[in-house]
Amino acid sequence: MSAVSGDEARLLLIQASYFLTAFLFIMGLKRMSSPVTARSGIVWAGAGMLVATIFTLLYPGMGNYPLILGAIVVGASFAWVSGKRVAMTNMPQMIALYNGMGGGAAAAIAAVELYRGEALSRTVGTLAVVGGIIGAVSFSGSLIAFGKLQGLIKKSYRFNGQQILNLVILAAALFTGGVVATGYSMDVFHVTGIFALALLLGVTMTLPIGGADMPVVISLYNALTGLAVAFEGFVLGNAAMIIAGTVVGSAGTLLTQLMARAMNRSLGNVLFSGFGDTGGAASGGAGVTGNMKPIEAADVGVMMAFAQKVIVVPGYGMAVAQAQHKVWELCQLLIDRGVLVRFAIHPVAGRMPGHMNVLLAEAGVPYDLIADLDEINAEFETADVALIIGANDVVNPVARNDKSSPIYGMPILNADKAKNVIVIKRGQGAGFSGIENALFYLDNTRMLYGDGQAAVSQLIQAVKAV
Amino acid sequence: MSAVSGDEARLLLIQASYFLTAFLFIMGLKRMSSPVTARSGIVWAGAGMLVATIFTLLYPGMGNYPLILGAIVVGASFAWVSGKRVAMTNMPQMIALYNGMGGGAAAAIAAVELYRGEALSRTVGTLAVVGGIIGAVSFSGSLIAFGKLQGLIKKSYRFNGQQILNLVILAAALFTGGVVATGYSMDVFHVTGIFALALLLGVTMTLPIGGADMPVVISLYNALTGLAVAFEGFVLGNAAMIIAGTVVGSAGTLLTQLMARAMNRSLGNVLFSGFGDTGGAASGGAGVTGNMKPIEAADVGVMMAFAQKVIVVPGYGMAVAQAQHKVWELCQLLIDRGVLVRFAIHPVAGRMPGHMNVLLAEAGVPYDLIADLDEINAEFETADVALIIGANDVVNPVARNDKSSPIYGMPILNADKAKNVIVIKRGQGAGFSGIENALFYLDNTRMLYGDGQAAVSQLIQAVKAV
Amino acid sequence: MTGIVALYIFMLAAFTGYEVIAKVPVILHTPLMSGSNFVHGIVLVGAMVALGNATTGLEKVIGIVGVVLAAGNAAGGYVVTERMLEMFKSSGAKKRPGAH
Amino acid sequence: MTGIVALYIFMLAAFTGYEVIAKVPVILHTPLMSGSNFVHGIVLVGAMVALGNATTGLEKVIGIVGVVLAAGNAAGGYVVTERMLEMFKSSGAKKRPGAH
Ligand SMILES: NC(=O)c1ccc[n+]([C@@H]2O[C@H](COP(=O)([O-])OP(=O)(O)OC[C@H]3O[C@@H](n4cnc5c(N)ncnc54)[C@H](OP(=O)(O)O)[C@@H]3O)[C@@H](O)[C@H]2O)c1
Ligand SMILES: NC(=O)c1ccc[n+]([C@@H]2O[C@H](COP(=O)([O-])OP(=O)(O)OC[C@H]3O[C@@H](n4cnc5c(N)ncnc54)[C@H](OP(=O)(O)O)[C@@H]3O)[C@@H](O)[C@H]2O)c1
Repeated sequence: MSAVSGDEARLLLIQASYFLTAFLFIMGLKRMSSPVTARSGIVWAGAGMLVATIFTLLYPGMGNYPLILGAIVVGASFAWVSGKRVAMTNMPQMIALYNGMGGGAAAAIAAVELYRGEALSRTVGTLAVVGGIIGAVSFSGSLIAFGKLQGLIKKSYRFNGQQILNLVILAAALFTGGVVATGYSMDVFHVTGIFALALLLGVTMTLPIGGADMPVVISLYNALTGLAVAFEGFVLGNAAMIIAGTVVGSAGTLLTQLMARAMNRSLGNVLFSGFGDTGGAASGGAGVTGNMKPIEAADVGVMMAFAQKVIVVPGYGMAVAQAQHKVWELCQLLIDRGVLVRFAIHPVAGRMPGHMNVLLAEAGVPYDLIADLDEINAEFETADVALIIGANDVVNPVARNDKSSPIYGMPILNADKAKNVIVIKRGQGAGFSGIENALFYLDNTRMLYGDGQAAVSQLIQAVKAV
Repeated sequence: MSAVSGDEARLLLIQASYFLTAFLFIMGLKRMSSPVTARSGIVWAGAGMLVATIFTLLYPGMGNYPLILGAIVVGASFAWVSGKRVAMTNMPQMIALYNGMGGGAAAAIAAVELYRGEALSRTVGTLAVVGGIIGAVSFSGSLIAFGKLQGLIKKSYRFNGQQILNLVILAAALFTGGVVATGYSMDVFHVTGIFALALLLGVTMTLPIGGADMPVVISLYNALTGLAVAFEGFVLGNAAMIIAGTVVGSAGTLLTQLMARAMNRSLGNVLFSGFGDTGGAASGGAGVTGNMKPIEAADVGVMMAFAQKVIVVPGYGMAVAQAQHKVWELCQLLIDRGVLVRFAIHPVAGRMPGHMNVLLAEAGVPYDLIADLDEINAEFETADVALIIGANDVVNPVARNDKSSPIYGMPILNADKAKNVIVIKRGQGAGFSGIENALFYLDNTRMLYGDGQAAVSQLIQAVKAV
Repeated sequence: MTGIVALYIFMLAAFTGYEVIAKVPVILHTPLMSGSNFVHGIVLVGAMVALGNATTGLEKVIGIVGVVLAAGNAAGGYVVTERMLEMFKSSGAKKRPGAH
Repeated sequence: MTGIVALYIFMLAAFTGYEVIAKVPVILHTPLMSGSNFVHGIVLVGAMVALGNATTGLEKVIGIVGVVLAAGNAAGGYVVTERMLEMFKSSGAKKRPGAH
């Protein structure tokens, strides 16, 4: 009797710990969605994870403890070390990698349940199969996304009828899943078939998508992994998994939409067209006339030192040059001289949403100096200098007026409205979309050629010399 | 067998309908929290209520249908008619009344369960008792709030040790409830005692609170009723009640805090001090010098017709005079002349939160002309005319600088910063807080005496005559 | 419904309610208070069940009182909220020159 | 957990997730994606149970793979999120004259 009631007490304790975990997760996400509390949010969520992991070890009747602990140590230490080491610019692919691992784990749970071959109730069987498919798709899809962003997969494979192929694979996976879930046949062949097809689907879905759209795709797979975890939570009767998975599934779906909207794309577009690679410098050029006028760092230094208001527009080039610290040093000099300095951030500047914010924050720029597109666009007219550092597409005025341009319709930063525009870049290199930038040819624009970090260092000297 | 499975099918149907109801309620509240979709929100929620009510009639084993339908007709038609008839200015007390009825209904459910005298499980008994107490407090408290706002109860009864008395009553109610919930005794005496004590508590808690704080108190009782409904939902195993009640309980708690904050008060202050009646014209006057300078409607008409920007500040007096339609007519004339017109709304202008917005909306003022305190305060400096119609406390500059004033620290509209300030009021009447208003004595202020509606009509003629 | 599941539902519903309200502008405070007041009118279904299962006279009387009050909560809450929100019709169509 | 209760939990959790994110500023999109990525690392507890109850060799192997992957999701998600959010330290203290 004491054994039974001991088991019950343990189960109760586990349930209570899962309740706490669910609460901590939600509070953590809440905190993460405001800049002021964001830092503490991940700590709350982390505490929740710790609680759940420890109490799960108490499950009555469980064995294989050495395997469990060993596997945790292996997985966690690999991820911990790689996560600590990765450069900020490579964050998106690491997120993709870890997300794929989660999807794979959900698929593994489904696989264990299904390979066991015990008859599951029809509902549970269906949930296990669907969760398993979603998890496997997210696994292989995320790995492809990782490979693309990491530069391991260079080309985007695309051919006619690709969508039809995907549909066929999906149908085959669902059909095989149906055979298993209805209990018609649970043999190894069918079960393996489900996962093989799902893994294949993740690959064929993701290969055609261009690098530009990868952040959105990663976010989508993040939501899918959440859903898969929720489904497997139902299978295991595990409330923490159900709630955490569903919350992530729903939050992730919204986040995916928000990201796509920030890039002025629809989700359907991202998944089924493939903008990120259509580029090539071919399409641009129309209507762009005049020539680029270079300027010396010393002149720019004087101009900025006596300006009333300077708006800095950072872009991908700043990230490449790792110039954010120098940029902030320059801005501090200007601020000390009484110049009003603002940073204008385009939502898709750089290569991931929030990329610029992360870099500027890293350099210690207070986030009240940082304004996003809607806030700052009206202010360019009153700015004496717009200082553009390694940004290109996000300040390209053709997006406003050239209907034939591939970036037509994307909201851009109105840097061309400033009295003087200074552009720092290395040469004639195009931006991500590969088209010409009309801004560089305007009368009020001057080009300061050079690597981002070197050019800004020169500016610092120039301002100091004033 | 067919009877049993018929019952099961019905129960399933009822559960599905409750699920739909919960979904519609949440979606309705979501829509109600944005001005654009607000109107449709109540329709969604209403549809949910209808669905749940109809399907509840299908419960197997239920009787007394004539009584049920008769009671619904009586209650609903009384409320429907009174709700349709009530004037906009009397809305707060009607909300209090209907809210109290909900609390009473929750208490009635608890009473039926408890008077039945069947042994309840300890958890269920406790939930029934606590829900019953909360419901009864909300019932009698809301009725007192209704009486106060309706003018049926004029005085605020207050004496030393009131809080201690309330605590004693609460303790007695909880003790009696404990006796019942633990199953120690469920006789009529004890059960009746719980409700009698709770009803008394609602009265003694609410009587000392001043009229100014009533909107906050009503909101609090609204949250409490939600909680009571959720608890009785647990008792009945009714998921729709649990979810709707909890959602309202939590949303209402936040709303109460938001309201209190908009009035620059803490909830503790509202419940335990009683600012709304401390007033009396005694405290004011300090530092207010000079005299009030009257002006003629014709002069104001000219001034406004040739202004670039006019900011209208409505207050309680506009509500009393029902002048909102005339005000909008005047503003339309000005807009047609090219004058930039904005309405500046203080969060506690009038006698309920959003009072002015409701009135202006009633008159058809587009809500993009309406700005709240934070948005508009910087704009007064650029306004040629600030037209104050029946507002007093919300534009009183002593709140900014006179530490001894009872309204010191309340954020106010900076109407005194406008080039010209025109104040429409009937005479020397003080505002809600009963103190002098330094604004009326400023050099740039002119008084246009008269009833709100009449004065604005004169202004309309004057503008037309320009 | 087991205790722990009830707790989960309670927690999630509380979060939902809180978050839904968290963004509401001041001008909607009163209509929203009224709207949520309407929502707890769902107590009507509980009162109906209580009255429907009532057997003794006392139970019936209390049950009737409960249903009358609950129906009043629901109907009154609806009418008042609807009247208030009726006034927040979108002004997009009739935007006037003074608008910005 | 009965079906309908599971549905309720599913609905409420979905609302909660949606509403929590609904207000997030663009600058937090990536950290938040990473944070929610961490949260579904809770799949670890499921993988632990699966491995803990595994008996055949195949089950054990898949179970081990599951736990390794899940632990990677959890640990990696935490580190990466933490590193990104680390940079959003409040700037209130070091507000500079250029701020408005
Ligand atoms: N944020 C996202 O989530 C995301 C994801 C994927 C794709 N995208 C896309 O990426 C683009 C972002 O626009 P953007 O304006 O930030 O960048 P961009 O259009 O890619 O332009 C970057 C510019 O920086 C210059 N540059 C490169 N390295 C530099 C260095 N070391 N020093 C100085 N300059 C350097 C390049 O010119 P030189 O070669 O002449 O120096 C180039 O013109 C958009 O098209 C967006 O759609 C965004
Ligand atoms: N909004 C809420 O939730 C709420 C709730 C309760 C209390 N309060 C309190 O109410 C006050 C609201 O401030 P408020 O500035 O709106 O109003 P107020 O300070 O109460 O002043 C109203 C003014 O309107 C004038 N008036 C009255 N009837 C008029 C008529 N028919 N025509 C023209 N003028 C008329 C009165 O002066 P004459 O008599 O000289 O005409 C009075 O000075 C605040 O103190 C607030 O704390 C607010």
